[in-house]
Amino acid sequence: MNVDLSTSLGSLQLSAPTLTASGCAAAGKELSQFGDVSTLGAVVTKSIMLEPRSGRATPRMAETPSGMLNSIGLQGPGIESFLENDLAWLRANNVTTIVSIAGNNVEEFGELARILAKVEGVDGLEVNISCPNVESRGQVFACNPISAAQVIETVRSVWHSDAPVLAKLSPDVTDIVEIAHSVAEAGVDGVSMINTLLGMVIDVDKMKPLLGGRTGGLSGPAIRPVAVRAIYQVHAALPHLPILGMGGIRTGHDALEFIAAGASAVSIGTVVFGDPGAPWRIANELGLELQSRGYNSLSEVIGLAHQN
Amino acid sequence: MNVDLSTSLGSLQLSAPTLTASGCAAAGKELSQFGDVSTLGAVVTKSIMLEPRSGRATPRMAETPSGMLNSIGLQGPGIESFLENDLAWLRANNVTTIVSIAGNNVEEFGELARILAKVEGVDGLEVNISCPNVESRGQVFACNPISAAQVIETVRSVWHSDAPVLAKLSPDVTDIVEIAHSVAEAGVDGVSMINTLLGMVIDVDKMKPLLGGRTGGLSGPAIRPVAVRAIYQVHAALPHLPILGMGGIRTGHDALEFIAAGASAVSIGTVVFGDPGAPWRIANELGLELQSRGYNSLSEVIGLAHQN
Amino acid sequence: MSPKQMKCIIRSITPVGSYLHMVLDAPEIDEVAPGHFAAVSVGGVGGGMLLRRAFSIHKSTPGDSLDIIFAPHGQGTQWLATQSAGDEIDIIAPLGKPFVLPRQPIACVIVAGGYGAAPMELLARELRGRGCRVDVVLGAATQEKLFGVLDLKGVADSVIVTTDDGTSGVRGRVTDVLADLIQKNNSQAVYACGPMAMLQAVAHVAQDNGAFSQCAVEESMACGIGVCMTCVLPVIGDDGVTRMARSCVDGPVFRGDRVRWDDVHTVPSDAFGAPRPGGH
Amino acid sequence: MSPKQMKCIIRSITPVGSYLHMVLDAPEIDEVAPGHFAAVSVGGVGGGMLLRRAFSIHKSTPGDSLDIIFAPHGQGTQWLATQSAGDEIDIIAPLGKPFVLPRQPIACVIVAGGYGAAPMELLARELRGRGCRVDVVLGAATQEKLFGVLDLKGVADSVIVTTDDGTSGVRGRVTDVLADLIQKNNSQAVYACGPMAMLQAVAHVAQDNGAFSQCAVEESMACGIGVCMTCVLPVIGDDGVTRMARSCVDGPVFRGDRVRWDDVHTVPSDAFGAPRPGGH
Ligand SMILES: Cc1cc2nc3c(=O)[nH]c(=O)nc-3n(C[C@H](O)[C@H](O)[C@H](O)COP(=O)(O)OP(=O)(O)OC[C@H]3O[C@@H](n4cnc5c(N)ncnc54)[C@H](O)[C@@H]3O)c2cc1C
Ligand SMILES: Cc1cc2nc3c(=O)[nH]c(=O)nc-3n(C[C@H](O)[C@H](O)[C@H](O)COP(=O)(O)OP(=O)(O)OC[C@H]3O[C@@H](n4cnc5c(N)ncnc54)[C@H](O)[C@@H]3O)c2cc1C
Ligand SMILES: Cc1cc2nc3c(=O)[nH]c(=O)nc-3n(C[C@H](O)[C@H](O)[C@H](O)COP(=O)(O)O)c2cc1C
Ligand SMILES: Cc1cc2nc3c(=O)[nH]c(=O)nc-3n(C[C@H](O)[C@H](O)[C@H](O)COP(=O)(O)O)c2cc1C
Ligand code: FES
Ligand code: FES
Repeated sequence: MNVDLSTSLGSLQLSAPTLTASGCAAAGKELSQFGDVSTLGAVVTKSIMLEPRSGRATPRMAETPSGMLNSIGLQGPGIESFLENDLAWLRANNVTTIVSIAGNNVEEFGELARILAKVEGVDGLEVNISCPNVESRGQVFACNPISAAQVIETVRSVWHSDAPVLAKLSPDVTDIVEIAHSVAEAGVDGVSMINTLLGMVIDVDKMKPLLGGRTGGLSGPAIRPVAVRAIYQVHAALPHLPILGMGGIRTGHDALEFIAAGASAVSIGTVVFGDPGAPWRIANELGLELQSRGYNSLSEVIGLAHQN
Repeated sequence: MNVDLSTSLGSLQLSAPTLTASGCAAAGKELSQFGDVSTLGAVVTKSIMLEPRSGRATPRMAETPSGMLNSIGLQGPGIESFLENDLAWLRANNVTTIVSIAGNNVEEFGELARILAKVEGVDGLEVNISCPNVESRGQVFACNPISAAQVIETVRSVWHSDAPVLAKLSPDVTDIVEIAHSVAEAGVDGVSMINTLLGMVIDVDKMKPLLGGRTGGLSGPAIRPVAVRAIYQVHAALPHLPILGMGGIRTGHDALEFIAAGASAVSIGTVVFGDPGAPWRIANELGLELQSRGYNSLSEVIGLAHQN
Repeated sequence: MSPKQMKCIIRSITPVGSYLHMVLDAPEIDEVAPGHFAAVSVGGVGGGMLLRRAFSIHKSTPGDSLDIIFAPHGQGTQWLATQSAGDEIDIIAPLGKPFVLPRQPIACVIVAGGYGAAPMELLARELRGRGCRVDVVLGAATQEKLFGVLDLKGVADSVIVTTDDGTSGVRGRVTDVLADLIQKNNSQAVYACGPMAMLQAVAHVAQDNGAFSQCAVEESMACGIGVCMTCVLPVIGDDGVTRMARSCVDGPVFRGDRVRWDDVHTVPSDAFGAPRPGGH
Repeated sequence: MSPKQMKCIIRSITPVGSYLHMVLDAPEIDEVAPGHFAAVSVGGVGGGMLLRRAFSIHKSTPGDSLDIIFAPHGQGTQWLATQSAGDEIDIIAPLGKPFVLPRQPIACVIVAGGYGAAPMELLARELRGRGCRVDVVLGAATQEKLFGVLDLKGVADSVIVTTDDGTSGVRGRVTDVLADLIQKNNSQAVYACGPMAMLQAVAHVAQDNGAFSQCAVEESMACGIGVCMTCVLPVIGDDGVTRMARSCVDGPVFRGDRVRWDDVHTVPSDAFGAPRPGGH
């Protein structure tokens, strides 16, 4: 294939256009049984918090038509163990790494960024603001332009690194462009979108919500049209803001839709569960899709659907 | 079957629990080739506007994973022709009829309600506030608690009938409970939810949005978990507000999820396109689902998932 | 007759050039007219495809069977191509408004592109049964994409084949030979089915040569039964007013001189209910 | 060995009582140990089901084949039941941590409920190969839901059958006969696979009778490969700390005395990282 698939997210050059989506590839190690993760655009790690975290009660998942719900509740080992084990493994294996962070309040985000700013091997930061703010009656940071901006300003103020800071946006808002504007002004280098949609399945035998956490996040191809729309809207409003696109990408054809809508690179999430080789397969398919349409590079297609 | 499937939406008694969803059964006539529409809970007609309306350019639809996008743009004959032809046919065939109305501004909703208040055969009004307000830069009424309430207050002020007024809510909001509160205070007898989610598909050959209207509404089983969640949230906050539930219902099992989450009755939309007999089949399946779990009536199950 | 939803067992599925010919057991089917279509469910249990696929009815025997011809193309038709004899599929048929047949035994031309020939043998038989002269033009991009040549030769008075690449018959388009044919036989009606661009060209040639035309259009359909309004195109009514007509129930067959071909995929500004300057 | 994603042709699919026995051509498969599982894609092209279904590997011959036993249950397994010999399915195998085998030739009991017996013939052979005595208890709700009785009789030193309704063997539960068996043979290890409630009871009986137990649990899994964290349950580690362990990679086989059976489906308040009063 003679199509140039390299791309970038702000200052971060990516040799390949497909990344893993946060929470859908842990920290890369398990996935390395199915492919060389150092050849991916990057591994975006599961959102890490300051403290170890047990997550929510099970069941934590429900399959839904062309999608699934999850309510993991950010189970993770905490930042210390993450640095010692996960990040160390990623570095040792030369994996381009974007670390996803999540906090219960603005300060925790700042603290995580401060810690990560000091260590090697962090090629980018994805700030998962699609989690509840315990200090604001559990309202999700990403659902409010002010708290979203506060998180980003705080992270930015301690982030003395060239590695880009991305804000991960939630689609569960009346106006996603407003949120994108707000985090752009607060200084992000790009946005990741979309996170899951809030959903629920009822267990009609037990007559209660099926998931231990009651509600869960809807992901997978079911939500793809929502993701494409959100990316298209944000790219139209902020054409210079790099976008890492995600939401139900299953094939190179899907990935091309995201790129054409304005994403500079894509993350593969839920589809990995059914097809662990998907991040590599999709990059390859994307190359073929571009080639068959006569394009020489991925970069010339970014946002192209806005011109017609 | 000895399960009582009758139900109600405010003052309107329904002999069957399944209705058609607005825009998915025109005004009932075409569907009557596949079943007796007078045996359905009701036919909810395609949203009608004051004037005839051509709708949007084609393509108007795209199939998506377990769903579809549509951008019909409310094509319709206008209220006058609707009364003469569609409503007349529905009356002549003894069909319980909920008329869905849409306006470009608050006054048009009021005008439509005024006209419909005077005619016979309108058993309920569904106010489709999920359409753009031309006087507010195209913002959708249902995305703003104030304009949503204005529409409802205006309709209510001219609606001198016992037939219930339902507000049709959009899921594309940060907080659907806030909107439900707002329309409840403005005097609705119930809410219909959910309308479609805003989505987009890109035609990567033509490198532009596939739909003539660029964006479209996402419907079908793909969005079912979002609908169940929205209904659960609104029923939790406003347990006495009747809910007409819809969003991807394909089977009696799905319908039971909606009822358990808090819906008093359900509308069948997109699934009708693939299976025109679905509204009848689903009512039947719902009866069997209830029976097999030992329930005697649908009414005892409404909102039951909130008790556990 | 009104359409029925039926579960049908596949009797056979056989390749014919680039196409597949599927014969279905359809004990519930009534009389079918040429131009009627069938809507087929695809994807099976738990499948992610909600919408039916539309196919012209190729043949049908009341109370017995129904045939379609299809091209494996996107996801749904590819799935259909994996089905085998003995498998069950769900169809709705017959749907749509068929070709309007002449009352008089006039000379007719049938023009079809690719699988657009699927309904044409049935049509040719009907026309011949009414004493009409029937000349046929079948076109395709290449030989394998031709359909029905032999069958139509068995029914029609003449059959001309055109292919874009010259692999069969005359190199060129169906419209390259149509005007001559109409002139030569003094044909009064042209029946056409195929891609929209072909139909547009055929309708013009017919009109320019004083013939009446009936065109079976192909628009994306979500429901196929008239309830969703996705399948519309601008068609001029008897009253001279352009309306966005549903191709599934008002068509798929329209008078060629009534479809506003240049405006397909748009809403002409003079259409009934079109947006007015300054909003509706 | 590490898991591989493979396309496998179905060699045969045969009903066995309430179950289906599927044999797959698996030329790429390496050595499999008892307790390993396979994750199978369901629904086919354009299907609406994204997640694989997990099944214990019943048998396997390296470089040749792999067998699973499954119950048509929900949407995915029902689809799987419609597949036929010659069809291709996509699997990932072998997955998970298998049963830990004893170094000494001790007396062991194998306990299985329903399709939980699927991996047990392989296990019994391994244990016998190490010189262990192997007694088996197979239980099910009713006769048709028993699996593997004859095969295990061919390998084990004894087989006791229990059914809830008494249609085969002893009426009752597997645990009704387990304590006696352990006592009688001085069994030192109990290997179990079946519903969670059965595993819990078996683990307790084993512990009460001084035996070590290895239980293969069954939790809802989204990925099966350790990346999603959906399949967790509270398990006590060597350090005495309870963690929400992934049953797909840390299990599915766990020591019976380490699983906090009463707390399955919850996050115990003393678990590592559990919410603290006043938030995290
Ligand atoms: C009245 C009518 C008669 C037809 N007769 C035939 C025939 O005899 N033989 C044949 O091979 N094809 C015929 N077609 C076209 C056939 O319906 C499409 O090729 C088919 O729907 C494409 O489905 P897919 O699964 O391959 O594509 P997908 O891309 O998976 O389709 C996605 C959606 O778009 C719709 N769609 C896509 N392309 C078309 C199209 N060209 N026309 C209408 N809908 C489309 C599909 O129905 C589906 O809902 C006919 C279409 C119409 C409207
Ligand atoms: C390690 C392991 C080994 C297993 N071995 C066997 C076996 O040998 N034979 C057998 O018949 N079954 C076995 N099961 C159970 C089998 O995986 C489920 O019955 C099956 O996933 C249900 O799928 P479905 O399509 O019928 O149900 P659906 O309701 O369509 O499933 C929806 C989703 O929930 C998951 N799910 C539903 N029920 C279960 C369950 N009981 N366990 C795990 N996931 C579930 C499915 O995997 C799927 O992702 C095993 C499960 C695990 C975890
Ligand atoms: C099981 C699971 C866990 C996830 N965990 C996280 C997470 O920790 N942080 C985050 O930002 N997004 C998380 N996500 C969201 C994904 O990164 C992604 O944004 C979303 O699932 C949409 O993409 P997809 O449809 O390709 O999965 C998770 C998604 C799933 C399915
Ligand atoms: C083709 C189409 C047209 C629709 N038209 C309308 C409409 O005119 N008014 C309205 O309130 N909702 C309309 N809807 C939304 C449906 O009534 C319903 O709320 C939504 O599709 C979710 O239900 P479903 O998934 O069962 O289709 C339309 C939906 C579709 C698919
Ligand atoms: S396809 Fe639905 S109206 Fe024609
Ligand atoms: S199933 Fe995904 S981690 Fe176990």
